[in-house]
Amino acid sequence: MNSILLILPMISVLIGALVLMFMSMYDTFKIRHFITVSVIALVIAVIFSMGNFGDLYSESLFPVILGDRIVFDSYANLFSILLLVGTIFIILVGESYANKKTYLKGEFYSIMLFSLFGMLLLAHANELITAYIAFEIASFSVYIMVGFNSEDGRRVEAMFKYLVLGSFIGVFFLLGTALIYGATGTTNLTEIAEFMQKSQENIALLYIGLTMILFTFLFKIAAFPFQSWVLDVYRGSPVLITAYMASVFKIAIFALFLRLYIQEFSMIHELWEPIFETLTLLTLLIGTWMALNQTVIKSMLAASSIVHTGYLILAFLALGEGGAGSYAIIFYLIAYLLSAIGAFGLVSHIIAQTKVKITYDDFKGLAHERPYLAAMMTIFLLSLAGIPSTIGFMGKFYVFTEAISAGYTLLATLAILATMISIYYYFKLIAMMYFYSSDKEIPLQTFDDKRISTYAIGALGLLTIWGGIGSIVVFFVPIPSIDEILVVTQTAIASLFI
Amino acid sequence: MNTSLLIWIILFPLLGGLLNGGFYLYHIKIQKIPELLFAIIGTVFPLLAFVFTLILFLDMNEHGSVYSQHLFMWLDIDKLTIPMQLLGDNLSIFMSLFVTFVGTLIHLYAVAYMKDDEGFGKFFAYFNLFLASMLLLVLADNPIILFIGWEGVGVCSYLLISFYYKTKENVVAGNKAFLVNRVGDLGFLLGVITLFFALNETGISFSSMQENITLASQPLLILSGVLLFIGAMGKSAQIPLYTWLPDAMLGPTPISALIHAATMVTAGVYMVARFHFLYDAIPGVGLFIAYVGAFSALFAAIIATRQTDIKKILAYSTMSQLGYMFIAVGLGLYSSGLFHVFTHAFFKAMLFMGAGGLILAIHHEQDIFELGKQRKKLPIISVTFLIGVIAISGIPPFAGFFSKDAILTGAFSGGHYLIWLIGLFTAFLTAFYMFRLYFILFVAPNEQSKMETHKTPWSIGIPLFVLAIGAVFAGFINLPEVLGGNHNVDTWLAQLNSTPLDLSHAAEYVLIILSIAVAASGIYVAYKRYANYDLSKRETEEGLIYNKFYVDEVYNTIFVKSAQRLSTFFSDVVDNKIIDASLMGLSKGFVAFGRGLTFLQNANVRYYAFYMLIGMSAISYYVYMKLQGV
Amino acid sequence: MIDIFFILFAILAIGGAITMITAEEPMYATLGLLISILSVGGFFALLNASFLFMVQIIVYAGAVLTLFLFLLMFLNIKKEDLPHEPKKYMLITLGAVLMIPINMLIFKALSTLPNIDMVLVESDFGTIKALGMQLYTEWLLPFELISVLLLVALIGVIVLAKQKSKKEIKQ
Amino acid sequence: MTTLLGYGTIAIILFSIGVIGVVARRNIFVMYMSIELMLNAVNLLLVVFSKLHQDMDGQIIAMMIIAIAAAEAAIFLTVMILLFRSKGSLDSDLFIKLKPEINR
Amino acid sequence: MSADILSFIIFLPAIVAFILMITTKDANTVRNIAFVTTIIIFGLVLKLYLSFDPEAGIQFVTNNVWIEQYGINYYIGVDGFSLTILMLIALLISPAYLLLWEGRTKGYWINMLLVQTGITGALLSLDMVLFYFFWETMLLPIFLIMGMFGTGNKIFSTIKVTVYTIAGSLLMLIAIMYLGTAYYAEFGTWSFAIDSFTQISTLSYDAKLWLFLAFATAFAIKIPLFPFHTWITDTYTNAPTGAVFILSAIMAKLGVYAIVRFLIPIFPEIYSDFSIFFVCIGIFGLIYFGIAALMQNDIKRMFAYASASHLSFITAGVFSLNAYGMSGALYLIIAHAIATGGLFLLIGILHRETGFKTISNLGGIAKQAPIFTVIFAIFLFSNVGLPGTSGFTSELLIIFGLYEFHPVLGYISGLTVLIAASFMLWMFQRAILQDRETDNGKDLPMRDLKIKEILGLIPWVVLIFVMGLYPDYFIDKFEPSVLHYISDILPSGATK
Repeated sequence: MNSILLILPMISVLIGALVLMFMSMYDTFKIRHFITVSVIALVIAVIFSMGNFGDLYSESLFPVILGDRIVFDSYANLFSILLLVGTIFIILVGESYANKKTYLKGEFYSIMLFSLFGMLLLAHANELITAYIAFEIASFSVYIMVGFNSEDGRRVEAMFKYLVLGSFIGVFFLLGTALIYGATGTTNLTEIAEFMQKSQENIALLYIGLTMILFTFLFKIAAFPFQSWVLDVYRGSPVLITAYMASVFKIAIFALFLRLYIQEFSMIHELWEPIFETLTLLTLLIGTWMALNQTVIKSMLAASSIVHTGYLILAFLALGEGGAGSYAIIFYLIAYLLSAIGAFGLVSHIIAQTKVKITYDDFKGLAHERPYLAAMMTIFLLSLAGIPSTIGFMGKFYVFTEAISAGYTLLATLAILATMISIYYYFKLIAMMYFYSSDKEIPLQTFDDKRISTYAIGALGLLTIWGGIGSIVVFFVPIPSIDEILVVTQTAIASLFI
Repeated sequence: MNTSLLIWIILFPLLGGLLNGGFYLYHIKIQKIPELLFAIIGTVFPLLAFVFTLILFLDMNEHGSVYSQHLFMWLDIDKLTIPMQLLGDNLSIFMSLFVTFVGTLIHLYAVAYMKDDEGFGKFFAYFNLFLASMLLLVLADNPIILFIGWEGVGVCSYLLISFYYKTKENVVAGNKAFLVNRVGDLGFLLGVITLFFALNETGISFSSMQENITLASQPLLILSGVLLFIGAMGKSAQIPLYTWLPDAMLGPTPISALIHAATMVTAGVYMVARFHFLYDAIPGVGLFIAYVGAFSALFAAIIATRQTDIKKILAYSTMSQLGYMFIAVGLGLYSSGLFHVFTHAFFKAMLFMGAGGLILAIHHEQDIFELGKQRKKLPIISVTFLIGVIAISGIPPFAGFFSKDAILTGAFSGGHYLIWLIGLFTAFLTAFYMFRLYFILFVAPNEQSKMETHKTPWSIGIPLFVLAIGAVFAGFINLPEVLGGNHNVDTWLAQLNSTPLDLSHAAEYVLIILSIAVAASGIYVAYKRYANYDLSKRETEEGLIYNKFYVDEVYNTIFVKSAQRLSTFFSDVVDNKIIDASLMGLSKGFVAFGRGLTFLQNANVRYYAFYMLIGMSAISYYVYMKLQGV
Repeated sequence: MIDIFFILFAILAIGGAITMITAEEPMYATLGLLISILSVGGFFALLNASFLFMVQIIVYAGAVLTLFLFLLMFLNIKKEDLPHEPKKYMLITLGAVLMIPINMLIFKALSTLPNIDMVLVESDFGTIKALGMQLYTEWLLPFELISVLLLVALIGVIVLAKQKSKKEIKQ
Repeated sequence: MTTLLGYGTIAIILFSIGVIGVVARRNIFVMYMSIELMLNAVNLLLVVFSKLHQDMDGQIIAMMIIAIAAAEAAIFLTVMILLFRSKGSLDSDLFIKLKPEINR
Repeated sequence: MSADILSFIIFLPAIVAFILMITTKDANTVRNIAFVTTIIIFGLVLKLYLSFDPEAGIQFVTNNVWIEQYGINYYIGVDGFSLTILMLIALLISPAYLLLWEGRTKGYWINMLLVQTGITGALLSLDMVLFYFFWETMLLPIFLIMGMFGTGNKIFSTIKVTVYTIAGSLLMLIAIMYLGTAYYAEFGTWSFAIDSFTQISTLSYDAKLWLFLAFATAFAIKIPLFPFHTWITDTYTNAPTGAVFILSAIMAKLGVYAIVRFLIPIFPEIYSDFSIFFVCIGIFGLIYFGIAALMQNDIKRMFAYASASHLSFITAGVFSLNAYGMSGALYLIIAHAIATGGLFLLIGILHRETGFKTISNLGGIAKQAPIFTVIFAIFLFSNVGLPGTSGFTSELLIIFGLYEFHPVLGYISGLTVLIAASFMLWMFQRAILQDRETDNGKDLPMRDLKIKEILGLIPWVVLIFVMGLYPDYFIDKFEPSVLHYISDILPSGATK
């Protein structure tokens, strides 16, 4: 295996970021140039990643230079592809938004690629400090992107909140790292795992350190009681960034934590199980309660992302020895990635053209004005709600099946109840789009829907449906089965144990 | 003889009904069709049915055979095998003979009566269907097929009663008839089912049931017997399910005649006779039936004495006569009961037709006092009416006398003296109210109206004439031995094992004379009271009897009103206020609680950090406790 | 000797920290933090981390905190603009109570380690050379990544600030 | 006294004070400085462990944390300037524009 | 015949719908093509029906891998039960297209086509996940139709019914997943096929009971049974005719079908142990809904209760543990679907023409629209259970079944004869027959049925009588399946 190939995706993203940075110095470049360049960089990265897609491998490249700080394995490869594809979609879907919001100038894409670089690193990280730095690269970029339009008080406020809380909780990560270092004398994940296997000495210290790291994780995925920032920050950010945070960033966080958890699973699971159980329950509850009462779509989607966090924690519970159930999480993440980018991106597409704050009422009559967008939104909402024939259902199905299989029947039932309630707030939006006539005073504008964003949204919609239907219609149209995803996932998990 | 004739007896009227219905729809939707076509279709098909029945009857009379025609398997599940099979034995041929005969006549009558009615074709369609259903009922081989006819008769009567559907009362009466009948149907159905399972699911045809009747336990038999009788109560208007019958008079007169005289109401009697093997096994229930019949007879007769609507009086008299029939079948005197059915068909049909002619002549007036006032010269009708009245009052040698006397004698000979007494008293009342009717309509002095002659159409005249002959002479068919007769009907219906008479001839003579005397005294009282009645002075319209003992009102309160109240309670209180409100309240409460929680989301970053700290603190505490042992 | 320094630094560090969280004026708070940071630097020195001690003094106390002070002066916050915080001490108490379990936990964690005496020893442990050797071999990647991080922060600050300047021009 | 636990205690206390500062103070500036204090506490801990293990890694990590803190400071200070410009104050209770709109 | 004919039947509407969605905008074209599609499906189903061998169990099986990881297969097939209902669906849907006047936009017809795919798919699925997949999918088009074309407080009721039914089906989903994991735990491979679930032997009685209840709740909401019925009144009142038609005539029946298809084979002991409970609920519902229907002023609301009443009765029949009751229930499913479906379509026309759907405002219809009235009456009497119509045969069988189950319950269930008749006829009298009592008896603007509408209804009218007069032919198609259930699957002794 060509070891250069493995590192190329990250390099190309970084180069892309730098190129964009330099481009932003010149005013002659328009937004579309930035979009083109960033997409090209990302596509190149995807192509490089695809070279090893599906293979089972785990390599530590250039040990002298990289010092085993990052590891290249199928697992990282899978997550890299997810992150890259997710970002490509974000950029493409946000095309019309970026064109309208002139403040999203060149540096924006540079920073986005920097953050993506950080996230890719996070997926590859095999060491806590490297992970933390990668984590901070990604976070800082996101902070900046949130507050990119510093003239808008709400953006700055959102950025500030995210920054304060993020830094605050970040220190706990460092504290945890310090404690782990104190216990084991190393911060390398593989070595920590080995340490755990062979020695019972200082094990409590290690546990405590990991628990501190858990806090950060819980904060980033917005589990109860670390969820409060989500509503404010998601709402205060440009909707494109909201999509980015909700989907891509979340995956990156999971990439790291899942690696950590699967490797350390056998020891720490017993300790954390009650924590996860309680948090699942409370996260689901609080998310549901919040989502039920929102009037702004972005807030509703934000609150519902808390509910989805609840399902993911449930999936964590059901992980099982050796990460047997981890494909449920990964599949769910993919499902959520597609649906969330779709939903947020679509909102961004609409915001770009109507300049409204997008409450439920603003969606009234969308189906009559722009049936295509309404249909796509419906698909994404159905996927989020977990209605069959969308990928969201499959994701939920795997998560709940694994949960039941692992013996958490009651929790799974409660999660299903949350799903049931979620039907209400998702379907309310569908109802708004389809069942009301538009009450806007403005005469019906003719929108230009023949543009990149809409095609990207369409592609997302197709993927969402394909993920839900899979090979069920295989005898009519030969398309790859969604089983492939599960196989790849299993390979990825297996590569952690090489 | 080809047994496939049986089905044609049913098919002819059915075909007539369908043709008429189709033509009628064509008539109203696309193009007008002359009434003649409907009239021809409507009368010819019943006539054909009658002819076929007659052929069968004659054949049967000659060879003494029993016909059975298996058409197709209607239903076959597990042990329940219900063939669509027709049975032409003595009983059913006897019934169908006079059903088709009287039916044909009534059809003929209706041609004139319904003339120029916009629903002419529809009427004949319903009518033929009715006849078809009735014949299916009569010819059925098993109770389920019988039930198809039974209900078909019910629905046709519903359609006919609410024939003039635009006025509310008619439809309400139709509904009432249907629903009260349905109560009976329920009983019938449950009775059949009980019997079927009581006989260990051995079979459902009448013949197999008769064979296996010994398999069943007595309580189940009694239960099914009673339930079946409830069916008969509904159809034959016995206490307590009689209320529909008087209201049913709102339909066109031929309907009343057909429904009430010859066919539908006698279905109950026929059915009990059909199940004679069952009732033979449970004599107690038979006695119960007899008492119900007796009281119904008395009750209806009492009410009839004070009614003013001509058709209602006839309706109550029908109910009363049906009471007699049930006395007969209840006491095991099946052939006498059926004989009474037979004679009653003639004179009651005739009375109804006469009343119809009268009503038609005097512009749809039904109040007897008004009719008396506006009297016209109607020679045919007045004569036939008189014949009918005499016949029903039980004056020999008219038909009613023989059949009624056979029943009373039978009751006396069986030792059921109370029933006998009631029957006798009812006979007195019958004579009284029928002659009251007659006197008021035709005899009482009438000053206002000029007596102009009203021409009676031939198609009304012929049936009346034919029926009048029947009313006069039909009784001789089953002349009792004591009067030198030879029990033709009893012999024909020997399969029913009627209870034989056990009386000396002397006693019979005494009874005959007694009943004649009672009828005569009834006539005398009526004569004294009404022969010179002042028509301008109406009888008082108050009192328990005039208001039919307030039974309708009581039923209305107990069943209808309470059901309505219960309905409102269910849908408004239980559904809306309890179930739905609790569910919606629960969900609203859930949402509201979440809304209350949004105060936590106060957008103040310090608080957010604080929540996080609380969470971390709690988790740390938990981890601390958990790690105590490590 | 070391004990004395230790106690001194401890008092200064904690005292500075307490000053920081209780002081009304940001200036005093910054000074409190400065003292605290310097004392931590002192601890570094006591723990043989001589290079880190230098970094702490120069970078942290010297550069970062000077930046803070500069900022404070730049903003020129007046006394009446300062947030009025009547419940400050109550909240501090509450926070302290909530910290108890976390502290207990960390303390418990520490107590599992061998409680060795951290005496000052003369060796090349913590010197620039030793540190540099490791930093540029084993820790090269994180070290380079920090440059990316700083770059991002740099771009960010420029972007955020540039916008503001444009606004000023408009005015 | 200069044992591991001694240093540890100091670190814990500093860390706690930092946390309390974030939670209890309304002044954004102080909040930020509390975070810095927390970082310092972690650094102290790391250096102690470094000494414990006789391993330079701890110190290197601490150094990196200082660098990260510097980067953080840059952004933080910018944000503070932006915040101060919008409201003329650094009271965190003033920045509550993003309170969710609730359907009442 | 190709084994994939079932797949073709399932997916043809969806494919046509998607093609129509992107090709044309003209509502009439869409409607015509949709109609032709349903006719084609009807033809295929008819062919299937005639070539079906009742004795041979499940036929025309397609079993493809869908999600290998979890052993979820695209597993469809047809037996006597499903074939009968498949025939029913095919028969109901095409004529309904002739009578649904609401579809003035293309979305309506596309959704109707999608519903058909969902319904047929759910009907033919032999894999639980696949079943769930279709079971939920079929709700969405209905959701859209109801919300877009409904009247009154349509949005509230639409969301209410959606949340209600999805709540039920999610409980079922949990149960399905639980069974799947139980199978996995026992056999080491994943499978969600029904025949796999029947082999599970490790579940405790309590666990089975809970699972049974989860399933039963899902189906009970769909049917609906007391006390899960409160959605129907709002829904039926506000929903457009097409949605009500589908909901009442088909979807509710699928609930009953699902009980037979899934609950009996998977939980035979629970089914027989708790049948008394369900029979009681069914009979209670029969009476309760029947009485509640009596005083409804809104005609659709009344039919909502009427429908619930009948369906409760059907449920009672299904749980009667014997061939009579089960066959009767299945037969009543068909009979009731045709009669109620027809009635709802007619009421839809009535509502559109007159603008009223409250009984007190209606009246005098009969004289203006005689053919309408005749057909209405036929459906009505079939619903009432008049002998000679399909309704009677089935009610008779159910009463037989319930009597065998328990005589007292059999007697009580007989009340159906009375209850349905009372409110139906009263409604018929006030709304259709007698002259209006409001507005000084002024006539309502009511037209009679058009030729194409009559053509649409004629097959049903004929079928009502054919099924009433010659039921044995139809029953023979599914009787072997019923007997298979009764004698092979249920534990011996359950049937006394």
